[in-house]
Amino acid sequence: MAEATEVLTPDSPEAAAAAFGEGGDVTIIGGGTIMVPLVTHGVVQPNKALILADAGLEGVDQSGTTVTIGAMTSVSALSELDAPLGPCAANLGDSEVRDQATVGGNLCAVAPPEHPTGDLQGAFVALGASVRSTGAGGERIEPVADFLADRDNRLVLDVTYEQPQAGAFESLDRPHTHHPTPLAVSGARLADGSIQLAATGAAPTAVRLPSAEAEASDPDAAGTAALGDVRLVDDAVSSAWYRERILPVLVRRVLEQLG
Amino acid sequence: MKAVGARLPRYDGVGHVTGQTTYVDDFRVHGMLWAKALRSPVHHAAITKLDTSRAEAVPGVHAVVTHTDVPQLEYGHLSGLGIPADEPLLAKDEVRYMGQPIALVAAEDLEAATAGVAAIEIEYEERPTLWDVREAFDSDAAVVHRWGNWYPHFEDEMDRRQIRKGDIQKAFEDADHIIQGVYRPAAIEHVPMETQVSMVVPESDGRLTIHSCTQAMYFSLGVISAHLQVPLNKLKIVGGTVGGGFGGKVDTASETITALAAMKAGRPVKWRWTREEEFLASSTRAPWHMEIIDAVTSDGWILGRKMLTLHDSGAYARFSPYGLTKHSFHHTGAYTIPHLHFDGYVVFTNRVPTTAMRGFGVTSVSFAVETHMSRIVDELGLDPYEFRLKNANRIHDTSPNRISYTDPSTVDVLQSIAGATGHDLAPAYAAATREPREGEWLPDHLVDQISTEGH
Amino acid sequence: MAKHTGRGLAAIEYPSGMNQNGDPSQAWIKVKPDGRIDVFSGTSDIGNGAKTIQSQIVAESIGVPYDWVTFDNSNTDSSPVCTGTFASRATVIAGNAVLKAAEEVKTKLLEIASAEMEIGPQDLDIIDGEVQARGAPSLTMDVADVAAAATYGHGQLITGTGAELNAFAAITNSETGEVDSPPHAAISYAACAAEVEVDDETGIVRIVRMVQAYDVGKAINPTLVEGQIEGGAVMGLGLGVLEDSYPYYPSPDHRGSHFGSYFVPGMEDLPQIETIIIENPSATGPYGAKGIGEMANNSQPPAIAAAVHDAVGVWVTELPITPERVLRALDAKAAGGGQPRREGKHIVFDEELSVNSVASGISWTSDS
Amino acid sequence: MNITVNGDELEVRSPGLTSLLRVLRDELDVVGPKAGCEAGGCGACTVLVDGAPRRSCLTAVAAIDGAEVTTVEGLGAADDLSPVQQAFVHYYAAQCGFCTPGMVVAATHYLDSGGSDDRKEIQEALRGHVCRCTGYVKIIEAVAAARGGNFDLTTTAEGGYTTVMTGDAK
Repeated sequence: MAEATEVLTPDSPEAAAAAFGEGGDVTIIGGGTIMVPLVTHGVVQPNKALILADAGLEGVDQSGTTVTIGAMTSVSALSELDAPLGPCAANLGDSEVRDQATVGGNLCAVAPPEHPTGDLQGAFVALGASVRSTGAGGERIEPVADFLADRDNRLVLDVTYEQPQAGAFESLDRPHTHHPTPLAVSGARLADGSIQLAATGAAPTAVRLPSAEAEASDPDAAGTAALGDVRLVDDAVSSAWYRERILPVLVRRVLEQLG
Repeated sequence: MKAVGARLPRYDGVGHVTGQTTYVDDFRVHGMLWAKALRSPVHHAAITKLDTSRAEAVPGVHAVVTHTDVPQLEYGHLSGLGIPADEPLLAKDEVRYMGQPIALVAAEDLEAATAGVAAIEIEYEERPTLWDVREAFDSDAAVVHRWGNWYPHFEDEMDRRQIRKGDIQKAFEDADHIIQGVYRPAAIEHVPMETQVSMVVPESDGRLTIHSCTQAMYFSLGVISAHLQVPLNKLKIVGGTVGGGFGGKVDTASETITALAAMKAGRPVKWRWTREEEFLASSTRAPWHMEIIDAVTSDGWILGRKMLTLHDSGAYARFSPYGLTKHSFHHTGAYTIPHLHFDGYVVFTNRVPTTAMRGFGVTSVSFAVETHMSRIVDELGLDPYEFRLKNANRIHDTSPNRISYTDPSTVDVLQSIAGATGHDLAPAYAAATREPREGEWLPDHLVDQISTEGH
Repeated sequence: MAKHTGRGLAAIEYPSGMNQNGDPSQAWIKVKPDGRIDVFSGTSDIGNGAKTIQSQIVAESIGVPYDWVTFDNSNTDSSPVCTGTFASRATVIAGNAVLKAAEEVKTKLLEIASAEMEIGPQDLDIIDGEVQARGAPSLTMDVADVAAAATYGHGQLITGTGAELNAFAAITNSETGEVDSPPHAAISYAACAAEVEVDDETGIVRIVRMVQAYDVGKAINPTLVEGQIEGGAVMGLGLGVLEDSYPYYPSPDHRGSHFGSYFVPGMEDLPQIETIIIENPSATGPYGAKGIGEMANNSQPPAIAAAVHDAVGVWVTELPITPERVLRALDAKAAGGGQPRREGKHIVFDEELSVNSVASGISWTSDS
Repeated sequence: MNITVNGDELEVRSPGLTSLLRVLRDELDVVGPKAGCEAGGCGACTVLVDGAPRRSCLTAVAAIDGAEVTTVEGLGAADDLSPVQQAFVHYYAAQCGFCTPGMVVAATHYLDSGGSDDRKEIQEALRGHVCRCTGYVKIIEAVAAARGGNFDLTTTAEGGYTTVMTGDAK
């Protein structure tokens, strides 16, 4: 490991934003579950690293129907929340990894070539959540889906969503030790009554399933329609063929739960 | 108190639960270097250039070891049995699988070793590959091994392992049913929790102390001494405490190369494989392809078995010829079958070489035979226990190699399971024993299968 | 859209020791002046419990408490040859080597005791660290005192050596595979009944229960035997439904390189495991023991395959029985396929997998 | 940087992004935690950081400056085993022993935080810890029974679902 790495440990959100500046050359260590192994194995060799452990970015704030989750909130702190986010969080990794992994890290997770990652992304997309981040050009608030499309050099501060009327989460569960979720579907009946669906493991990052949403009143038809919204691939944990078979099932089950 | 039969605690149990048990990676020695390997990034290629001079100049690098440093480059796992070797310790002119070690860099720390690996100049000219063992015999198949695509066996000009017993064509003629199926168990990883690791210390008396996770200290001692061309008393393996093996640590995968680096650097060197290397570059259990054709009677006797086995050895032979022979000896499973015709081939592909793993050679045949048995039961409407009990090995039955069984327990284990799961056996089957066949248990086709010779 | 349960059965056999033998193990033992026993063996303990089992054999054979025995397999300078811990040979082959060494130690201890007690060695035995005269249990001498007498009185070092080697069993006819002698040290037997639950919508197979019986010859330590059987069962479960180094075999694409992408069985995969240990002694192993460490993962995959068929009526004969393979088989069945070709007395399964369909250089049929 | 390891306050000189596992093993010579994968996948390196179980391979040491770290060595000594350590011996929950340091630490935390003897709850709590030897059966039995301690360490427990049939009985 490079002795030269400059390690910063800001002690407030403002200090974190200041230390991050415009990003670029800064590696962010949230819980460490993604970045530390990459540093250990020499895949990433940071010049400057920002450790957010003491930056005061954690916490779940529920005021009225608005839920705001700090970037450094652990995944396990979400597991008691309503669906889809709670069960989605509870489905991730194991209890130790959930204690350590953070919301911000999960939103920034890039799928390695072997399997999907970023389990929470789908739940946030379904919830219509927005991400507040900082970096070049200052603070930005945008829908999660937009953030996922353009998240280089951003420091996540928090995520906000309106409590939905109902939510559901279904994942393909192949029981083994260290769960990457090969495929999962999150759904929410939002405050305005509309239904939003999103899938994890069906494209490089989580994707909305607008075609399925359009058929939401017919869960079977919606399941089939969902296949038009995704880019399924073969990887180490599942074939595209199998994902194609299971995605409609998960969509159907989610819609049945949403009622 | 009696020691044998007692539920005594593990000899090393307290060490395990306190973290005091010392595995190879836990030894500490002053001045130790860390090693990192250059491994092939391609499945099959000629090496057209290999230049380590820039790597040797990387700050912190103390030694770079390649094939030119190995006194005896090729020494086979079965060389002790007089079987020719085929695998270089470090790749020389060619690589035949992705992950094959080409060079080892020993440096002050892993970062410098990794930089050293990156500085090695190497060029490849890729060659065609072979993956499907079934296609290895086709005239247009890529040739992937200097011995051809399948192992020549080096005995009696046989290019395969054969078993012949009785008259298989007569069995097919006499059979009421001829049932054929194909069975293909996968390659799996050993996944010991401790990855491959060794640490070698050059001693002041010229000896090498080799801290090793080998499952087989003396086997490894022989392999290392052969490659290094030194007598056994120049080497001391320190080991015996292994963080899981399952067959994957018989191969002596890291010790010799680490020893060469330690000798060249004149410093202790440790080479610990990452989990990624363990998954991708360490040997696996072999994938197998098996085709069984059984001659059976409507009342559930197996008269004969014709079987083809293709054993996916990967890029080199390692223990595969041994595994195939063992497989052939057990291809009737826990049953006595009079007419046998078995052909088995060790087939080379561009996979990571496969090797021994728990149940070596037999795990595959157990799957094939027993699944086939279940199919016969289903097709003929038989009882799964009774069909097996009928054909079960009995005392004085003979094996495929014509060896008499002295203490078979097929009957006992089946009856126990029937009892434990509440499966009612017909009275004759409930009363069956492993004692020598007689009466209804000795049909005409088994009369000449009884022998008291051997054990 | 339902879950189906099914049961399957398998019975297997497996040899102890290397195939065709020729695999030596050796050991030596020395006795300290207080009667404590030092065993030197080259057998690696890979978790199988070789240190424990061999120590138990020595304690039993000499007649001293287990905690009198120290076991050193730490290096090749002090320990003699052991071919290694594989081929289910650590208990049977290496166990016989330490047994022989221990018997020699006992004989020498009794010779010293005989001189000290003035009783013929044939009339003495060692029980729990004490030399006792047969039929006169009040006439005793502590092994500690015997060892002290040997060291300081008789000027002797009490040692024992043992070597076990079954002669190489040669193939005398490579056409037929005949061998000139038994090609194994012993054979063990086992059976497994597996109960599974198959989800016909996702194809996921869960193993619910495994009942297993093993003939171990003699359980030198029943707890360690259970450990082998339980650990093997879960490894067999992995073979059956989870693990694959080449998920797209024969293609080498998309290999899993870490614990998230290679499916090692985890704690939540664990079914109910019930174990039956049968002791039908072997003629060859120490105290009748047979080796079962390796076979312990051989019976589950076929039992699971049969159980899956029992549950949903399809045969999956490529391992592992992944959800995808189950669904593909169910699809084929629903489309009226997936059945063997029946022609006269021939019933031919899996034609699409056979060399007859895939290759031109080799074929395999019942015709000669 | 400083961390307290098993009661000893120690200075850390490794770079701040060094994993806690490598700091413990390579700098501080605390080798109980094992490098099974160095990627969070196996649990062999789990330690307690301020009382909470953490994969030390996933933890940058600079993120826990000043923390109290407890490794398996800190739970009990050979002559003073903790209840969980005793249970692992008595129930034969360790075979090769390489996963044991992490397993024992995680099980200790599970019980200390009120975990029950329910098999399913134990499986859920420890599911991220890989053991390749035991099939987990005896680990679960050990954790379920561990709370009271005071186990007879001269013998081991009979398996929960075992029948032994001798040759004579057959």
